[in-house]
Amino acid sequence: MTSPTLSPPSLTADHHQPPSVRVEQLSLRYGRKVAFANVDAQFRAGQITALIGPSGCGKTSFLSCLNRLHELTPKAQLFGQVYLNDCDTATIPLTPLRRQVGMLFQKPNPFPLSIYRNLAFPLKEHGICDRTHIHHIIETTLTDVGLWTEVKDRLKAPALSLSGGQQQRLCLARALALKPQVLLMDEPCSALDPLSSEVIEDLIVRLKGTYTILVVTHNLGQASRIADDVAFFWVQHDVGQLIEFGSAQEIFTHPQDPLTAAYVSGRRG
Amino acid sequence: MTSPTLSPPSLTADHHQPPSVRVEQLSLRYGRKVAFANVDAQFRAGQITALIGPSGCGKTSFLSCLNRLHELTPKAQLFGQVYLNDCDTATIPLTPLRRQVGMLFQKPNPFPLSIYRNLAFPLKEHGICDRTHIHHIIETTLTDVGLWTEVKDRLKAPALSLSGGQQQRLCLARALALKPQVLLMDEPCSALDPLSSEVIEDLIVRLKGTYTILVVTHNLGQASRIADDVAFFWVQHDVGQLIEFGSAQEIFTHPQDPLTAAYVSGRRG
Amino acid sequence: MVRRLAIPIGKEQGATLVVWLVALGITAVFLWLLSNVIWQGGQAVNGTFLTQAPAKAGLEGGIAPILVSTGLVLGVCMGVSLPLGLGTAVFLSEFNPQRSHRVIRLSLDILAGVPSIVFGLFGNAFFSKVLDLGFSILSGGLTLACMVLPILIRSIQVGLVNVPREYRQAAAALGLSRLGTLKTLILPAALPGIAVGVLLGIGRAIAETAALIFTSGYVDRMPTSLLDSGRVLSIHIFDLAMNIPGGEQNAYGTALVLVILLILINTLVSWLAERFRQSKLQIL
Amino acid sequence: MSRFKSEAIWRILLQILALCSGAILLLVLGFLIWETLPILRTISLNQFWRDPGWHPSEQAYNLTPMVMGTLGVTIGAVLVATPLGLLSAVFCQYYAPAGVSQLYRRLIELLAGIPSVVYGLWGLVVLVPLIAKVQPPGSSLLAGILILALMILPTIALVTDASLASLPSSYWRGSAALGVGTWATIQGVCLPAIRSGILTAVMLATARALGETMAVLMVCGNVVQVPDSIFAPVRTLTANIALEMAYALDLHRSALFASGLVLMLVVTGLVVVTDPWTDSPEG
Amino acid sequence: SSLQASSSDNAPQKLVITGSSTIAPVASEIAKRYEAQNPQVRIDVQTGGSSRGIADVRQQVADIGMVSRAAKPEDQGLNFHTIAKDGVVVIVHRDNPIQRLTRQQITDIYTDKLNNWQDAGGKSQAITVVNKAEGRSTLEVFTKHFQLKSSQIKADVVIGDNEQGIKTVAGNPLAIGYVSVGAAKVNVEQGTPIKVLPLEGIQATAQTVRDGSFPLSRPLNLVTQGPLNPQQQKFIDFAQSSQVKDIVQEQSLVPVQE
Ligand SMILES: Nc1ncnc2c1ncn2[C@@H]1O[C@H](COP(=O)(O)OP(=O)(O)OP(=O)(O)O)[C@@H](O)[C@H]1O
Ligand SMILES: Nc1ncnc2c1ncn2[C@@H]1O[C@H](COP(=O)(O)OP(=O)(O)OP(=O)(O)O)[C@@H](O)[C@H]1O
Ligand SMILES: [Mg+2]
Ligand SMILES: [Mg+2]
Ligand SMILES: O=P([O-])([O-])[O-]
Repeated sequence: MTSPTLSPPSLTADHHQPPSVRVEQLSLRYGRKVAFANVDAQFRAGQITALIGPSGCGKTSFLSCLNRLHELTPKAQLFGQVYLNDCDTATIPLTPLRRQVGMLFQKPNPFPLSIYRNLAFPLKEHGICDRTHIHHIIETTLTDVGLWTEVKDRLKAPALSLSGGQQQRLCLARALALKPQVLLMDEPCSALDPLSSEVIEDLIVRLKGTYTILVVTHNLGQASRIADDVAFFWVQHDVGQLIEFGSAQEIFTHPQDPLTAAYVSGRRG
Repeated sequence: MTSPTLSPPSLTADHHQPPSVRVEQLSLRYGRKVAFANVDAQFRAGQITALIGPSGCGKTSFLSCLNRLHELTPKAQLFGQVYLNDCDTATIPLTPLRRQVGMLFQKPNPFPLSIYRNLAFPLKEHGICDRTHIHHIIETTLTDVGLWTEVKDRLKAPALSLSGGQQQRLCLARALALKPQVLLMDEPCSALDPLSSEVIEDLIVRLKGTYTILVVTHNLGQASRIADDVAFFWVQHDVGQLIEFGSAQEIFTHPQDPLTAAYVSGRRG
Repeated sequence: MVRRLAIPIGKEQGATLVVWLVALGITAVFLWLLSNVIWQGGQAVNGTFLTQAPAKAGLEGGIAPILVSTGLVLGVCMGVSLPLGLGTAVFLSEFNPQRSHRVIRLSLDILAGVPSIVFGLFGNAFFSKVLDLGFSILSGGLTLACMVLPILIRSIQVGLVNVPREYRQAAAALGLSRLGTLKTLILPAALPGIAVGVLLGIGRAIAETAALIFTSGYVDRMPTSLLDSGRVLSIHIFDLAMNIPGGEQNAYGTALVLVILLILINTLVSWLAERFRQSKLQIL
Repeated sequence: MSRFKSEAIWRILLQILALCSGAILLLVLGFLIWETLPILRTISLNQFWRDPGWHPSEQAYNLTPMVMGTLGVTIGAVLVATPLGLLSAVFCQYYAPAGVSQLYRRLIELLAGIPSVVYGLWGLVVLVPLIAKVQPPGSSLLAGILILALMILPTIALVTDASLASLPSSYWRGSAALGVGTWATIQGVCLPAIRSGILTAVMLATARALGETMAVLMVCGNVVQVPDSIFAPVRTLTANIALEMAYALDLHRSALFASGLVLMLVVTGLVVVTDPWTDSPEG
Repeated sequence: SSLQASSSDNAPQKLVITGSSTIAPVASEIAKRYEAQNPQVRIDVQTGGSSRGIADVRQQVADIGMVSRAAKPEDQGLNFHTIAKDGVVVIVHRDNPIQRLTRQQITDIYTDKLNNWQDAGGKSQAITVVNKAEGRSTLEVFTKHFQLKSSQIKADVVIGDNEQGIKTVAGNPLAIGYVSVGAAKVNVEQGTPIKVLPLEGIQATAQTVRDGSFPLSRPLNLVTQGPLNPQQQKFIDFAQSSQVKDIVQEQSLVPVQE
C-alpha cells in the first residue's frame, strides 16, 4: 500500500531496438467457436498499443497467439501469420520465442514458491546457473519494478504472501528478468486497487521505448493515458473483429467507425 | 450487451421515509486481526453514501456489520452499536432486521433455482404465500430493475443461465422484493462489463430517496457520479480506520486529510 | 546404432520417457491382475453359479446364500449408518458452532483411518459377546456400520461444505431461516456429493473382510434370520483361496462377481461425481 | 411462528443423531481400552518388547517382531508406491493424450475400489509362486510389500491427480509464457505447489497399508520373527489379530486388543502430526 | 445365552458349533444328516482351531466346541465327548523323493538344524517348514510327541486349518508339514499332490490309529460346558451313535463305535 520508490530504468543498457509485431489475416478458433477472425495489424516497435473492446471480443485470445500460448488450449486452431520484425513466429522454437515475448496476466500469478525462487527458477531453466549472476539479475529487475526495497529482507518468504499489487510487480519482474523484447499484458491492473494500479501504470510507461508493449484494458481512461496506438475490437456475427486501429489521439477524439465512437463515448471513468 | 428499457420506479408508493443509519464506536475483529476500529458515522436517510478505500481496509467487513451478516463468520467479534433511526440493531431479531436491510454482493449470487423461484422462495420464507400476490411482487420488482421484458417468457429458466449483468439485476430484484429500507451494496459493478455496470449504476441512482443506500466501490469515478456522501477508509497500523467522511463534493474537491487527498487525486480514470 | 544411442537425451525427453514407461508398467501389471481375475473367474462363473448353494466347502455349487448374506450385512450396515451419518453431518455443518470443528474433523479423520480389524475386535467383543448377538449378520452389519460411520460423516460433510458459500450468504442476507435454506438450497445442491459419500461407504463395506470374520462368521448357508451367521463374498474368497485345496477357481469366480458389483457401484459414483462437477461448473 | 418451532424440532432431532454417532465412536474407543486393561494391569509395558518372543501360551508377549513386520511392509510399500503414484498422476494430467488419460484414470479408479482379498488372492496364486522361484518359500516381506504397494498406488495416484487438477491453470500458463518446459514446470512449480496434497495422499496410503489385514495375511507367511531379509516371512500386527483372535482368552486376548490399540495410536499420531500440512476440503 | 436353543420342539432351534478344523468337515456332514432328521433344527459349523472351540464354549458364543486332542488339566469344567479317533501325519509334496524321515530328522527340520533336503536324503534344496498356528491342537499333539516347545520351532510358513496346510504343501515341492490323518487321506484320494510319510516306521491306517500303535493318535471331541440341555444331548448322542459311522469312515477317521 506504500508507494514504492522507483529507480531509473536500468534495462535499456543491454537492449537493442525491440522488434515490431505484425499480424496477417490472423484468426483463431476454439473448435467451432471463432474467437476472432482476419485481423491485420502492425504494432510499432518500442510503442505502447492498447487493445480495447467489450468482454468476449477476443482480446485475450489475440494476445495469446502472439507468444503461441494458445497452443496450451488443445482445441485452439490458429490461421494466419505473426511476424516479429520479419521473422515468422511459427518458425521460432517455443522456448526462445517465449523468452523474447514476455507476458503479464490479468490476475497476478506468481508461482507458489519463495519470492527469490519465482525469479531464479525461470532463469535456471533458461540455462543461467551462476548464482551471483542470478542474484544480480534478481536485484536489478526487482529494483526496476520498485520492489527491491520492499522485499529485500524477505526474499525467502512465499510470493503468495505479498499483496496483490506487489504480486503483479513480481510477475512483471519475472518476465523482465528474461530480457524479453516484446511485452504482452492482459488487463494488468484490473485486479488491483487504484494505488497499486497507478504504480503498475507508471511502470508500463517507463518501459516504453525499451519494449514493444501490447496492453489489453477495460479501463478507457488508462488506455488514453498510456497508449500511443489503440486497437478496438468488437463482436460481429459472434466473431471478434478488429474494427479500428489508429493512434490513441485519433481513436479517442475522431474515431472513424460509429461503433468505436459509441464505445469510447460510453466512457465515463 | 443490450441496454434494457427502464420503467419509472414503482416502489415509492408503499414506502415511508427510510431510516438513517448511525454507527457508534464500531469495531470488528476476526480472532486477533482487527478489521476496522472505532468507526463513528451517520449515513443520511434516503441518500447514497459511497465507501471508498484501498483493498483490505475493511469496507466489506463494515457493511456486513450493518445487517449482522458478520455473525456467519464464527470468529468475528463486533464491538459498538449500529442504529437504524434510533433503534439498536442488536435488539432486532435477525429475520426482520435482514428483511429491512437488503444486501447486494460483488459477485452476482442468484440461487441455483429458476428465475421465478429465486424471487418466490424468499417471499414464501417471509410468510407471503398468496400466489397472485407473489406473482404481482415479482412482476413489479423485475420491472423496476428493467429485467421483466427480458425474462418474462422464461421465468422457469435457471437463473444461472442469465448473463452476469442480468444476474446482478435479478439479485437486486430479489432484495427489493422484500421491501427493505436500507440497501447495502458491495462493489455491485466490479464483476460486470462497462455496459452492464452502467445499467446497474443508473438503477442505484433511481433508487435514491426511497432507500438509504451504502455502496462500496473501487471505482472513484463511479463514486463521484452517484454518491451524495463519501466515507474514506484507510489501513493504519494494520487496522482499518474511517479517515474522512463528508459530502462527495467536499471529499473530491477539498479533502481535509492528506491521505484522502492522495487517494482521490490518484484517481485518473 | 551406437551413434544414435550416444545422442544425449535432454531432460525433457528423458522425463517424458520415464513417465510413459511408468504408466505403461503400471497399466501392464494391473491388466495382468484384472485379466487374471476375469479369465480365471470367467471359467468358474456360469448360469448356476449365482443361483446355487456352495457344496463341498465351496469347491462345487455356487454362491447364492453368500450373495444373500452379503446383501443383508450391507443392508444392516447402511440402514444404521446412513441416518446416523446424514443427521450427524448435517448437524455438524449447519447447526454446530464451528468452534469445535477442528477437533471433530480430526477425530473423524482418525476413526476413518483406523484399521478395520480393530473394528472387528470391537464388534466381536461388544456386539457378539456383550450384546449377545453371537456370530450373526446383525453383529457383522453393526460392526461395519461403526466402521463406515466416520467415512460417511466426513464425505457428507465435504459435500455440504462444497456447496458454494454464496448461497448461505445470500440466504442469510435475505433473512431466510436455516431450515428453509437447508431444504431448498443446500441439500439439493449437496445431493450428488452426498450420494458419492454413501456409495463410497457401500464400496468400503462390501469389500470388507477382516472386520467380519469374528462378527458375522462364515457359515455358508442361506441365512433365515438376521441372527444367523452368514458368509460374505470377500470371506468366501479368502476361505477358498487359503483353506481349500483346489479352491482357486471358485475363489476367482467369486472375486469376479465381487469386482463386477464394485464396478457397478464405481460407475454410479463417477457418473454422479461427473454430474456434480457439471452442476458446479454451471454455477461458476 | 411454526417455522421456528419446526426448526427447533429439527435441530433437536439432528442433535440426537449426532450425539448417537459420537457415543458410538466413543464406545469403540472405550471398549478397546477396557479390553486392554487386564494385560496392562498384569504385566509391565516392558514385556511387550523384552519378552523372549510372542508365545502367549508361555506367557511371552513380545510384540517387536510384529511391529517390525508391520513397519517393514508399510514403509516398503509406501516407498515403492509413492514415486510410481506421483508419476502416474503426472502422466494423467500432463503427458497422456486426453482419451488415454481418461482411460488410465478409469483403470486406476477401478483398482482403487478392488477389495484387498482380491489383491491377496492374486498375490497368493501368481506372485508368491513367482517369488518362490527366486527364493522359497515365496510368502515373504517382499510379497507383502509388492501387494500393498499395488493396493495403495491407486490411492496416491488419485489424490495427487485431484490436487494437480485443482491447481489453477494460471501457474501453467505463467510458466509456459516464460518459455519453461513441461517437466521443468512440473518439477519446479506443480509438485511443490501440491506438497500438502501429496502429504495427504501418502498419509491416506500409509494408514491403509498399516491397517491392511487380509492381503498381508495371505501372502506374508505369518511367521513371528524379525525379518532378516526381504525374502523372509513376517507377521504383521493386523494378521496376528486375525489369526489369533478366534481362540485367544484372558491375557492373550487382552494382548491382541493392546496391539489393536497400538495400531489405532499410530494412525492417530499420523493424522495429528500431518494434519497442519494436509489438505482438508474445509480449509 | 439367547443362542442356546430353546427346548420347545416346534420353534426353530439353532446349534452353533465351532472349533477344530480337523473335526469341522465330519461335524458338518453329521450336522447335515441330523438336520435332515430334525427339520426344525439349524446347525452352524465354523472352524478356527480347537482353542477357538474351547474359548467360544467358555464365553457361551458357541453351544458345542470341537477339540482335536484329549482333555487336559486346564480344561476343568468342560465335558469332552469323543466322537472319533484321528492321528497326525507328516506330509511332503508328491514329487519329493523322500520316503521316510526319522524322529530325529523331523525334530531337526522343525528346529532348523537340518535345512536342506539333501541332508535327509533328497535333492539339494532348502526345506520349507510349514507349521500350525498357535491354538491348534494338531500343533500341541505334534510338539508334545516330539518333545518340542513351540518357541523352538523355526517355521517358514504358519498355517491354520489342516486344509490350508495341505494346500501349502501341495503348492510347494520343497515343503514339509503335518496335518490330520483324515484330511490328508481324503486329499490323497482326491488326487491332491501330497505324500503321507510313515512315522517311526508305522503307516497311519484305521487299524494302527484305532489300536493306538500309530504314535501320533488322538481323540476327536465335542466339548460342552455345564449340564447338557436336551438339544445338545440329542446331537451329541447322535454324533456318537452308529448312525454316523459311515460318515466318519468316509472322512478317513476312526469311529468310536465298533
Ligand atoms: N478455451 C476456450 N474454449 C472455447 N471458447 C473460448 C475459450 N477461451 C475463450 N473462448 C471464447 O472466445 C471468445 C473470446 O474470448 P476472450 O477470452 O479472448 O475474450 P476477451 O476479449 O479477453 O474478454 P474479457 O474482456 O472478458 O477478458 C469468447 O466468446 C470466449 O467465450
Ligand atoms: N473471515 C475473515 N477472517 C480473518 N480475517 C478477515 C476475514 N475477512 C476479512 N479479513 C481481513 O479483514 C481485513 C478487512 O477485509 P475486508 O474484506 O473487509 O476488506 P475490503 O476493504 O472489503 O477489501 P477489498 O477491497 O479487497 O474487498 C483484511 O485485512 C482481511 O484480510
Ligand atoms: Mg480477457
Ligand atoms: Mg471487499
Ligand atoms: O484345527 P486343529 O484341529 O488343529 O485344532
